[in-house]
Amino acid sequence: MVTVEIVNGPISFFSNDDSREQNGAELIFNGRVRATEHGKNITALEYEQYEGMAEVELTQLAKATCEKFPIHDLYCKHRIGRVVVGETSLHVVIWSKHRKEGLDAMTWFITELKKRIPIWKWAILEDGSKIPSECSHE
Amino acid sequence: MVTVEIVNGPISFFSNDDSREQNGAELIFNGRVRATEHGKNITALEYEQYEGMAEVELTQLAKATCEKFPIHDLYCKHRIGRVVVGETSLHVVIWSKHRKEGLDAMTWFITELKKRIPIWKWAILEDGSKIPSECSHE
Amino acid sequence: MIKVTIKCFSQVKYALGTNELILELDSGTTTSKLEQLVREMAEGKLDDISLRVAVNQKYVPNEVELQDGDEVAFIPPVQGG
Amino acid sequence: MIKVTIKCFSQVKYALGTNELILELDSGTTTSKLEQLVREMAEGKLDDISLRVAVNQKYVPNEVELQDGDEVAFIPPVQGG
Repeated sequence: MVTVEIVNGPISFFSNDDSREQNGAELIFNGRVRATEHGKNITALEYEQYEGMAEVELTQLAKATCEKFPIHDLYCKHRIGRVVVGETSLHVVIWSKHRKEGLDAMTWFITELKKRIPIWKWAILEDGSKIPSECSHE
Repeated sequence: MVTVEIVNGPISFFSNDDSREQNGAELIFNGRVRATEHGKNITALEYEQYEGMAEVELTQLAKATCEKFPIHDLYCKHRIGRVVVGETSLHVVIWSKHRKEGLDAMTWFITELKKRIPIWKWAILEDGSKIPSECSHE
Repeated sequence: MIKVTIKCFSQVKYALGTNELILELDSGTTTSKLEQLVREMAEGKLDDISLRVAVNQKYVPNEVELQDGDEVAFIPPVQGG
Repeated sequence: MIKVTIKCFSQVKYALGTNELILELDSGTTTSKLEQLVREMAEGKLDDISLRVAVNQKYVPNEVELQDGDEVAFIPPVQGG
């Protein structure tokens, strides 16, 4: 099962769930805004989305991940709008029987997310100006 | 920096830390007790440690992981004693600049942990009896 | 003539200075032809930037002929995460 | 003669029915010799189980001669996580 949300405002993390009796592995990834972006000091990032398409693509990707890897569930929240340095912009939780498929699925999901989900970053510089973050393929 | 704890009783998770301005990636692994162990239904696992050696080996492994991969911090808690189905026996958090090194470090750390840390599982069966869990290399 | 809406994001928005353009085009205009037009409007600011095309919110890998009422986006490298 | 303490865990504990053994051994007894003795005491119950050796809480990859007061463990496959 997948749960996908694109959220304007702080992300509330998915809560701990001890009822999963066949899920030996719970893997959580939190992507945070760093204080530097392509060598520039920033105070925040502003995430822009292609409204509609971003959520559809993200949901399709989450489903594709559950088909490609033997995992049970994938939850994902992506934040839109201004996210200050240190805050979480991306929160992903994957439950699986063993850790290996969870780690593989997490790697693939985030790699693909960074290739195809129409979301972009604008850097908010220390003087308050706002510019598109350069293209990055980390 | 590493923080390692072997805990007898429920694990309190490491708390969220938004002050990490250079750590773009926070990766959390929770290992849970599953309802079946080598095909047998269980109600709990009882973790046994080689007291002293387990903590020393785990700390060395955490430090080795921080040297081998360009990660910033690794925190790890491992539970000892009885852990009922659904509860977390292993909690690991890795902070790094980007996700890739965090995922690689997590994979290596847990793989090595399962090879060399002197901790063992006893299966508590539905009739209350307690037997050593069979050797497993998952 | 057909009317299409162009959604602008990131570097495309920055280069054109707008969120959205509505253009009247000759019937039979293709996505490639429209991309060329958009690049010309950007006066060189998009020259080094690869753009993928989405029509009606779906990526289209190959050139297609636009229809009246289509929503088109020229998608610069995405940066989610 | 030397005196050594053997810590027993998991399948070793299960096979021998004890947490700890204290044995008096001839001077010069090696870890391999002691492992053989422990396997004999287990009456076949450890035959299919590989054991690594720790002396004074450190893994020792090769055979070593035991000293008076040593703490020894024959470590069955570990199962943390």
